[in-house]
Amino acid sequence: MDFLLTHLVAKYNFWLYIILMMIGLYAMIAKNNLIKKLVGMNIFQTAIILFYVSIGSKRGGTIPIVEHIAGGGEHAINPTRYVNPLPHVLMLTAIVVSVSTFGVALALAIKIYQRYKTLEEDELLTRIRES
Amino acid sequence: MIWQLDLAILTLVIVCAIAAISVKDLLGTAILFGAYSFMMCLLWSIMAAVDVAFTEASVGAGVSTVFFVAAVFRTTRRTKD
Amino acid sequence: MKRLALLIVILSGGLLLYATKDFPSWGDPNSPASTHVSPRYLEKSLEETAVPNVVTAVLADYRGYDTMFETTVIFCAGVACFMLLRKFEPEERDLYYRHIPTGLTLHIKGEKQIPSTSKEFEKIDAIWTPYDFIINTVSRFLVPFIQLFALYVIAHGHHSPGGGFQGGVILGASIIVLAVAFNLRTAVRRFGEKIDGIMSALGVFIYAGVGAFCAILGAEFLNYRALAKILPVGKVMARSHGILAVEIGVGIAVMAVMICIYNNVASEGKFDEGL
Amino acid sequence: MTGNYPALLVTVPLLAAFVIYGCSWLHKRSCLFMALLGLTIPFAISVALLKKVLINGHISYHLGGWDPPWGIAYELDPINAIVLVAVTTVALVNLIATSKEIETRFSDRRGAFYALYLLFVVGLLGIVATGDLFNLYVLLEIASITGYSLIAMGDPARAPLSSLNYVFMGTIGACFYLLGVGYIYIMTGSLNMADVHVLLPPLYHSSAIVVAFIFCLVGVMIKMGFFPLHSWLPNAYTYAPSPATSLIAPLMTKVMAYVMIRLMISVFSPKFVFSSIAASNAVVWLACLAIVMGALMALAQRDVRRMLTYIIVSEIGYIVGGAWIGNATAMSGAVLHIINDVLMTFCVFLSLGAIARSTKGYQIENFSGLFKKIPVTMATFVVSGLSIIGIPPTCGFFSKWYLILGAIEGGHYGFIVVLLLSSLINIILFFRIFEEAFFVYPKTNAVHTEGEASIAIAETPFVTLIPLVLTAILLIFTGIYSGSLIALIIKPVVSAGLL
Repeated sequence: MDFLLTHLVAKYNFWLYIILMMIGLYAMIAKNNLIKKLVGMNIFQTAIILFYVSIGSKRGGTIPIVEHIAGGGEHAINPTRYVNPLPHVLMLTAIVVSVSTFGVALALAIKIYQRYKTLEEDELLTRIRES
Repeated sequence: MIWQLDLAILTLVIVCAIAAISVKDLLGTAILFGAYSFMMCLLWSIMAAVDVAFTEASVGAGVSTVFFVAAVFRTTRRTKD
Repeated sequence: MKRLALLIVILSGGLLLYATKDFPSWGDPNSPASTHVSPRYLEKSLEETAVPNVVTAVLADYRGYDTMFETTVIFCAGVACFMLLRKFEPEERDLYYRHIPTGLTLHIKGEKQIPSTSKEFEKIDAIWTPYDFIINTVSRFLVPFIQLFALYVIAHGHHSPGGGFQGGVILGASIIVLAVAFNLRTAVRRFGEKIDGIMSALGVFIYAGVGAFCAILGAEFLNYRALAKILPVGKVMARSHGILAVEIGVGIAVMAVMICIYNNVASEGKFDEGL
Repeated sequence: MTGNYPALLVTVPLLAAFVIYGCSWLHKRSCLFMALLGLTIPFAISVALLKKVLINGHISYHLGGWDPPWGIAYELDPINAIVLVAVTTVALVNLIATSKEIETRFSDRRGAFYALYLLFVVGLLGIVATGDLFNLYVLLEIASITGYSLIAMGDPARAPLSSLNYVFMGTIGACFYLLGVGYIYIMTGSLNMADVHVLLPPLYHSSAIVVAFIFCLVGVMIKMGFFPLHSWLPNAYTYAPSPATSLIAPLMTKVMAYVMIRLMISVFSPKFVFSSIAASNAVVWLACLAIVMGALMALAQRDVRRMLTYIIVSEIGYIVGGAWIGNATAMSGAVLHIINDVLMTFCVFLSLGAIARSTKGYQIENFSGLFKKIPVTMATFVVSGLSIIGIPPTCGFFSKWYLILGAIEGGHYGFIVVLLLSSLINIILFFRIFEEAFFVYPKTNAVHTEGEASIAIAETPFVTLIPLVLTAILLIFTGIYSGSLIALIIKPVVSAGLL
């Protein structure tokens, strides 16, 4: 029972990111409000980050900070004891990229609002057509 | 890893994500999105990705939420969907 | 649109689920991702870079080139926000002042302005809520501690989670706290726009400059080992010091950019009143 | 120092961008000079690298002194060396030609503009040179974020919304690419292109790798504006400020097309792409559709700039089609077309930007009588137009020629028909404008109000005109020497990859 549940949770983890990504993608395409689309975009990006972090995890692995062991050499460090650090590094970059895109997109949204006083896509399109 | 906790957080992440895109008030979206980021951060610290979790806590749940609130303050809270 | 969205979502979701079946099982220590490239980082990073936090070692050394561009992305965002939003021409609008001794609020229409030298009046935001004593005091009290913690995070990134990004964001947040608790003008007075712009460029310049300096010293770009020629340390410790130098650069850049984005977004680029 | 050229190529403009932005707060007038310097040096380096690659063959540069699967490496072969030369040339010439407009239009934020301009170039150079899948993503984001903000500085009514749409589409594209890379990583454990290329063959039957390839490809195709995914492109390029359009429109889409070819050849292998995935026919037909739809939509436009953006969509169709036909001739044609298309799209957008100085708008009617007013500028526009149509001495003809040869070899007769058809449509498109500019005179009431002044020659200033004429001459030269370009540079690499 316990094994089944842990296994289920583990599988759940890999599928979760697909669900989250699809929520984000759906929001990006179907939502009408530009800020909502932005939130969708962020959820989409975070889902990918979750996927990468899941790649890095190891059963029974601890955080990737190597302990100082007196006189340590390569014999002292057993890589299976630590989780894979590479996806973490990549995802630090991805988080920073996502916040940068978010900042630029917010600036654009403010610029649009200053001119058209709305953030709804359909209203924006009608106002553009009118002008 | 405590699986009950893991499961609870995983569920909360999805709930927060759906709530963030469906609530009809952008300020609410901002806060829910912050909560979503924070849940994500917890999830990553469970997976032993401490650096990623730290970054997400400071960037995703912290500064982005502030930017978001500032942008909502400068535009509008109302949304049709 | 909703139907189309649902179709795309189901299609790509299905594709992703289909691909998941060939994945190594979750958390498998023998998966290719855990056995091909990453073990070397875990085994050798302490030996080669003298940094116990493997993530920092990989971030700033093995894949330091990525991180340089990551900092550049942040810098781009700051420059982009500045360029898109910043308005230099003051717009004509109503001004609000508070007479400090009496607490009266003045609403001035048109171009007239109270001379900035006057000590009795204080400019306030259009949507002004009276200062909250508790918020003000607590934030004023907290800011130095936040900054101290940020510096710790940057400096201690070699040994514990953290590093330039997190520290930089926290440093930036300390100024943003001021802007939120008091007003934007106070924060801008403490940390001016010009300094902010120069620091954001300076931070990334430190990173890329350290890399270029290594190239000048005759090694590859970003090969901190070359720094041993000018630092009184061995080649391994030179890497550690190189990592510290770039982390400091990252911290400065990220702090400046976070403040720049906040100021521009919160004041629509006018830098007069914020959140 | 010469050993460090691959890194310096990217980092010189990078450092220059930081210095420019820092200095713009202190001394505004020095920005232009530094920007020119920051692009001239990489131009010289890229030429030197091309020479070196042609003499010594493949160059691999290990950044930070770490060996490839662990560190990041730059891989230079003749093809990407020549794409690098094309990118630096276009960036430098465009900066010289449009510097005047930038200085007047963005006078209070020129430091920021130049910084973003240089960072965009940095992004593209890095994308072309890098040998690491994740590094490519980061550089792609640099090029995209700078691209979004440069585009948003255009027409204040439309540009921000177009740019935001580009942000959404571009982010989906970049994320799909990232996801694909993640799938490759989970299956192979490596991010280095050469390493992945070695590790992949045993996994070709795995569904995860197929899905990874599809996601990478779709992501890159969104970024290059391939037909069903092009919706962001026309608006973004139409409303951008003209110095940015003539930088972004020629480079971004073509560099992404190069990335696609690189993914097909040096990450996955042609064997996998053309045999394991039985989709190459479908993609070629999709490319045919892209060509036709691009040409037809261009035909429907009255706005010349918008028309040209649809022509870009159609040109991307050529490249994708050529790459997916799957033989060395067509692939060489596609690579040659990337370079030619960079040059001719650049020339056409640059001359359009110069023309727009003398006209009030971009409608075809605005072009009436322009040959009399600005003969040299219009001549360059005609040369680039002829090149896009594919008239022999210009370079556009030769890449189409190779594409047709490749299509005959591969038996894709539909592609040939479509190619000829779109050339015919291009003839209509451009001769519509030429006719207006050559034979039609400005309406009489306009002449009455403005008198003789409107007929007087008001040629473009020399600082714009000379680069423009040089580009037009370059178009013809590339055309004349395209035989040796193929034989010396492209064919050896492509056939080595395809066999």
